[in-house]
Amino acid sequence: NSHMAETSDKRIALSNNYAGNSWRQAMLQTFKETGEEAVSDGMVAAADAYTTSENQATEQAAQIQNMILQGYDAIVLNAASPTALNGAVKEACDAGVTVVSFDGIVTEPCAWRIAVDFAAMGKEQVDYLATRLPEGGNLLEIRGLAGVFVDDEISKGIHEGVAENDQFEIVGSVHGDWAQDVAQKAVAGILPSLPQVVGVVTQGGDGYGTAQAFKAAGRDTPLIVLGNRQDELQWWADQRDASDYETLSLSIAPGVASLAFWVAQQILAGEDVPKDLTVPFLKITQDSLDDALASTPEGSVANVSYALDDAKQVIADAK
Amino acid sequence: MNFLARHRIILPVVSLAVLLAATFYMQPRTMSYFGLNLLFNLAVPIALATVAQMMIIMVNDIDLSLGAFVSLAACVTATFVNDTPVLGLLILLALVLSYAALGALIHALELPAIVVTLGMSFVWGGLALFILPSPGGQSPEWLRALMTVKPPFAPMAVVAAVIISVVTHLLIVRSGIGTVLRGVGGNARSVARAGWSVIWLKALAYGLAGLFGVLAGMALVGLATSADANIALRYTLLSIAGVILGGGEFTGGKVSPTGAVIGALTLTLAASFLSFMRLSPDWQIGAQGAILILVLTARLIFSRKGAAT
Amino acid sequence: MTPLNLLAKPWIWSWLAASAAFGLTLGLTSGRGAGELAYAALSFGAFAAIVGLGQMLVITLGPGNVDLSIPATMTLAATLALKAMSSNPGTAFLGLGIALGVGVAAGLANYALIFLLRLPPIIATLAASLVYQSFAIWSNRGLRIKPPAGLADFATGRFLGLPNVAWVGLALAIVVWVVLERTVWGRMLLATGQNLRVARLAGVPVELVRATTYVLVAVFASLAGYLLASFSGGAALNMGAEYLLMSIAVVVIGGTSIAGGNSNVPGVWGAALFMFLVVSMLNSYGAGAGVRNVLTGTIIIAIVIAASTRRVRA
Amino acid sequence: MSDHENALIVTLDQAAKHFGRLRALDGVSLSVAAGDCIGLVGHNGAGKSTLVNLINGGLAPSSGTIVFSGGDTAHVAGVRSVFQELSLCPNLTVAENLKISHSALKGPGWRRSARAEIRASLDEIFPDHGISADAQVDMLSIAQRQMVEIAIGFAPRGTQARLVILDEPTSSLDEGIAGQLLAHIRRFCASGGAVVFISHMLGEIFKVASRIIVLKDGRIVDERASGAFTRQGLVDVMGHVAPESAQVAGARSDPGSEILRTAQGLAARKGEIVGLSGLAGHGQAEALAHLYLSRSSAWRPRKSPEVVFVAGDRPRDGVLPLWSILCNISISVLQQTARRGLVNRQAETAIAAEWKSRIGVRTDDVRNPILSLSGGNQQKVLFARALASQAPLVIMDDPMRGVDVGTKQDVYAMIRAEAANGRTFLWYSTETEEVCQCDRVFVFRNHEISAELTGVDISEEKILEASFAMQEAS
Ligand SMILES: Nc1ncnc2c1ncn2[C@@H]1O[C@H](COP(=O)(O)OP(=O)(O)OP(=O)(O)O)[C@@H](O)[C@H]1O
Ligand SMILES: Nc1ncnc2c1ncn2[C@@H]1O[C@H](COP(=O)(O)OP(=O)(O)OP(=O)(O)O)[C@@H](O)[C@H]1O
Ligand SMILES: [Mg+2]
Ligand SMILES: [Mg+2]
Repeated sequence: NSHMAETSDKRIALSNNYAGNSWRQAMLQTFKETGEEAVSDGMVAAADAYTTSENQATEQAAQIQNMILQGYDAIVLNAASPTALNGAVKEACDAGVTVVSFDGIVTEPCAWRIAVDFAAMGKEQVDYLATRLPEGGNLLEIRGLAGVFVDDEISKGIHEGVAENDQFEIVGSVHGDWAQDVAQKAVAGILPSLPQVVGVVTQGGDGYGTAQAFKAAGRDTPLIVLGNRQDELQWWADQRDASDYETLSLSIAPGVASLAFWVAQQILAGEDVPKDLTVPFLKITQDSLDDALASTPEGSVANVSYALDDAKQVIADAK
Repeated sequence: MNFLARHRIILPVVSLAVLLAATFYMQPRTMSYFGLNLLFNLAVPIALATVAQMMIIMVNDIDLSLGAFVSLAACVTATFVNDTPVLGLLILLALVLSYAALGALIHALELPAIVVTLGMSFVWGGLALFILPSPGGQSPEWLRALMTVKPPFAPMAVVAAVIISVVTHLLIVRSGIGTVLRGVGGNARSVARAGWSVIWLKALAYGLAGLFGVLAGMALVGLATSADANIALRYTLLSIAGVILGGGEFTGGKVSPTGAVIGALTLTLAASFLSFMRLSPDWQIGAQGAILILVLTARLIFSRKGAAT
Repeated sequence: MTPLNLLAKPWIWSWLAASAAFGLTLGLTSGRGAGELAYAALSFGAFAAIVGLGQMLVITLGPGNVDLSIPATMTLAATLALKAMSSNPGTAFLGLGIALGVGVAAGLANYALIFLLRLPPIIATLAASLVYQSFAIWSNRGLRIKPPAGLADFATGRFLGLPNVAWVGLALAIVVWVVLERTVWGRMLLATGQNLRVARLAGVPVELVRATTYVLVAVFASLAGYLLASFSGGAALNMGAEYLLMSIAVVVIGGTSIAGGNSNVPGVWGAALFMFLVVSMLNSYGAGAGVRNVLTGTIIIAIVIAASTRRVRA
Repeated sequence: MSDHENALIVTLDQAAKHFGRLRALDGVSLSVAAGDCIGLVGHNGAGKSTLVNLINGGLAPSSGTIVFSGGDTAHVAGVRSVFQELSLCPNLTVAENLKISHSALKGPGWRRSARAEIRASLDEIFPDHGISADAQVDMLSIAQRQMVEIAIGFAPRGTQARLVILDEPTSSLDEGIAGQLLAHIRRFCASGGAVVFISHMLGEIFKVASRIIVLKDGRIVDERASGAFTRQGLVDVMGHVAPESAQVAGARSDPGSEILRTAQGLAARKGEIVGLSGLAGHGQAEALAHLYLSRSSAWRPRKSPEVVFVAGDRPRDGVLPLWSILCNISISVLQQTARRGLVNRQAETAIAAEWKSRIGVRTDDVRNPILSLSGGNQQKVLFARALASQAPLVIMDDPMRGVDVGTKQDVYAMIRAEAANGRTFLWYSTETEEVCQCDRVFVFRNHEISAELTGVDISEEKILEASFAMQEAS
């Protein structure tokens, strides 16, 4: 590999803003594995992960500033806010640090973005429901954490989808904070006042809790679009075996951290990389369910890890 | 009476100095104009928020809504102040006044401040979500320029910290009205007996807290360039910790503005210090707790020694 | 007791508010789903009530006493318990033992910081909670392990029409009530809460009282964590997050004086139901997150004003 | 009264104050003119503090009028008060506390004027006070705080004090300093100021007052020039039949075995009443607190305590403010009467009822809140709390602060009786008269015991001598 020599003395850091759920843990794990391998292969000099204690932009901004001081050559960033870190990101760029944001991307022009089209992810859920439930009906929307970019984007996509498929109506909307227990509680609270619900659109991490709430209320389980957590997939498989339950599960793969790592390495290696890259989201269908379940550790999230070649492919596609 | 009890400020200063020395040692790059600015510029809004919390603690109350309030002020700054400055500043003024009114209400109805502010944290948070349902807005140019200014000799962060602590020291420790405000925390009844209207004094203390909270929100936007509804939520606990680290006490009106600013700097520095230590991500969160405990323990050991001599 | 007398009871307001929220939610469906809603409120209210009872005991210790490590303790206890049980049948009591053990250890650690290092409780428990959070991450890396089936069935099951978790919460409330009203330890706690120095000079073993209180709150939190994880199908690292403000809110909305030395058990349950029902109500009316927050905050303040002005006049 | 009609400062006409059903003050008419030095006496709960609060505007009268001649409010009319419970801001310095009461002090340099003013006032009233204007109040002893508060009361503060009301100002002062205060009051009145002086120490009243007003159950029952009263006559009017001398005579039976000896040298025998004396702030309270803390545990609950404590500083050390009188008394006997950790409510009620009548707490129901009692009656509750327990050693930290003469006699007798039953008392008092009744007295100086007196050696002169020995020796 011709670029290898050029990045062997470079140091890359991961700036992560939150570690409190299985998705983030899987992401950290993937980054660790990718980074350790890259270091032992002599591809880079260091690949360190940093996590802030609270999910807050201010804390992460300070973390980025520290990384500048620590002399990292590149920062791989999952941002708490698309805009509130721009000040710190600008400072990093000015100091000659390469910034590659992914999942939670930043809008600062000097940074690279590995984006998932979250709005499309929301819309796809409704489109899927339209194929499964042609006569439509009432939907329940589970949202994420209020005031966060991803929540807003997915929700926008969902509402766009509902506008196009007017046989559906969203009769209730609750915030599940991407957590099973919060979603369970919120759904349990709104269900008694809802008419019959045929489908649930979600944001990931909340499908299992939603299913639990429906069960506890003694209601028929509607068609719940899931979010790739192992417990969701397991529940889906159980339902499928028991009653031919069929649905769709989609979410961004935590392994995108390894993609971002390799993109950063490529930029450091002098590769000409466009500022905006996209990764597809990881979709699990009835057919791929068993494979996905088999490859996902218990309690974790369905994942794919990206290698250097995948990164090169993504870069090439974007050009 | 011992020396340290008289000069409560010494211990916070020493903790900060020790931590700073350790940071310089770990990461010599920080020992520069550029380094110090990066190390401390995000401490400026925290210092302002800590001063705001101090105003409340000074009158024996505690504010659990400060983080949400600073977030709201930040949202207003990044939207209204940027787009329609006059309206924006009027809204900020209204926020300050509503804080003052809250203080008056808490006093007049003898409500527990901790509960009212807990309720208000929902209210401020909800209003912030109205203004910015998803992150965005933009810092006004002048504010961005102010927060990134490069003064000669010392970086902006250091200059700002000095200015904040001098101004609040003059206001709270030296001035007559500041003395009366501290008196409210020490013994509100005797202040009332001396003919002061405690309700006005409480409104003033809360109003000052609101003012510094708004300033914190503005400073934050100037640094971050934009805002969101959750941007400063952690300032609530951070500001309380900062006041205590700075030698303040929860009751009795014993607070020190300079200490509060130093406490805020110490907290910010502690987080950076840990990041320079390159701990495993599992333990990075726990280490922040540990360092908080350590700094406060150092204070205890010193004050014991001080008492013994 | 006349109705007016009843209004003077500080706890009545949380119950009135809970009933109003219940009624308004059902107004939307003209009464349909009342049983469902009550059942859900009792299930989820139970967790808030259990942590609230613990927080109430600590708040009773007097100004400045509060436990901010409740969320972290819940998470750590649940994580370790579920890891130990690793979904094996018949391990429910092992898990319970581990959870309670975590509670005792966390409580002792919190108190050690407060007593030995003389840290203000707010700071001590805040700092300790960060450490517990790290322990939870380190021990399990956020994996969600399912509770054993029997335990999950218990946590989501019902007895005599009421959720089992609500029975646990009710039983604890009665125990706490008896302890406060009838036992010597309860009296000593109330004395300590009014004035620690006075209590010490009156012969109360104040440090023992404080230590047991801090252990109790952590044990309650760990029990709540254990039940919650069993109820919702596994522990998550952020599962306790919302119980930080919640635990304080249910105590004060329930009419317990933040100044210490006075506590209010029935109010905790009323407030726990209210906190669930008010969100249900606002969700049912389709309020967005902004409106929901503003109204929740306003209602909390209104209840506190109503409860405290009544008390002054009475 | 017509002779100084022009110089009237305040006039009360049928002023009354009711707290619910309780008539704390029941129609009082009174006027104070320049040059008056009024001694106000009455039993605990007679309404003295309430009267003061009406005059200084702290409470609004339920009926009747209060008219100031120098302005609309007490403040403008130059009426100042020194309150029974200390009311300084402990977190501020002495000079800053003056600023609180002197709102006209403004602008840069206010601190310097405040320092000068308080220093001048302290120097004038208490020569050699040794209090720095920059000392933080919570670093001062209780006596020093009282001195500061008095000095602030008399300080000019922009206008000139016309009437200073002193509510038990000497309760924490030793005799020397109290003497300085009395001298200052006489000078102040002679120069045209007026003073209302409240004290349970009748000697002080006779020393300063030109006129004595006796309050009883919220009414003025007598008002005469002080020369027209005898000490006994005054006590009679106040409604108590007390012996002329405070001395409770009685031959002591054989002293028992020694049950206490501290490193500091404090010692006591079974059944003995041991007094601690010396100037206020010389370590007596500390020695007692230390002794109590070392003989009781903050960790181990005990069925029957070895030692109990009677506090003098009620809000700080004694009263549990949210509770009823009953609970305040029973806290010391809870563990003794408890069964399996449960409170024995019958025993508790019985004990409270017994002590209410034995010590004469003025209340119709022991279930009333303790804060409904006057200061002196709260103090009786604290005595009841201690004596109800079976502890062999009773520590009393200046417990007679604010207790009226009649009650004092009752308590003295009770202490004697308990001592005869084998209890030991350690008794710190700022009143030498009280200390002189003890079987043995330790005099403190600079946190050390400077003399141990027994039998006939116990006398005011000997105690004073031991208190000041240093100065004499040098
Ligand atoms: N805030 C109040 N609420 C109810 N009762 C009160 C209040 N303040 C005073 N009292 C009652 O009014 C009566 C007069 O009290 P006051 O304090 O004036 O007595 P005092 O003469 O100053 O007694 P002492 O010598 O013990 O200080 C007492 O019976 C007391 O219990
Ligand atoms: N409950 C308690 N817990 C801990 N320490 C106590 C307690 N009670 C008293 N003390 C200690 O005992 C000392 C005596 O108290 P106090 O405040 O009466 O001192 P003082 O009035 O200055 O005494 P002195 O007149 O003897 O100089 C205090 O300094 C305090 O440290
Ligand atoms: Mg009185
Ligand atoms: Mg003393």
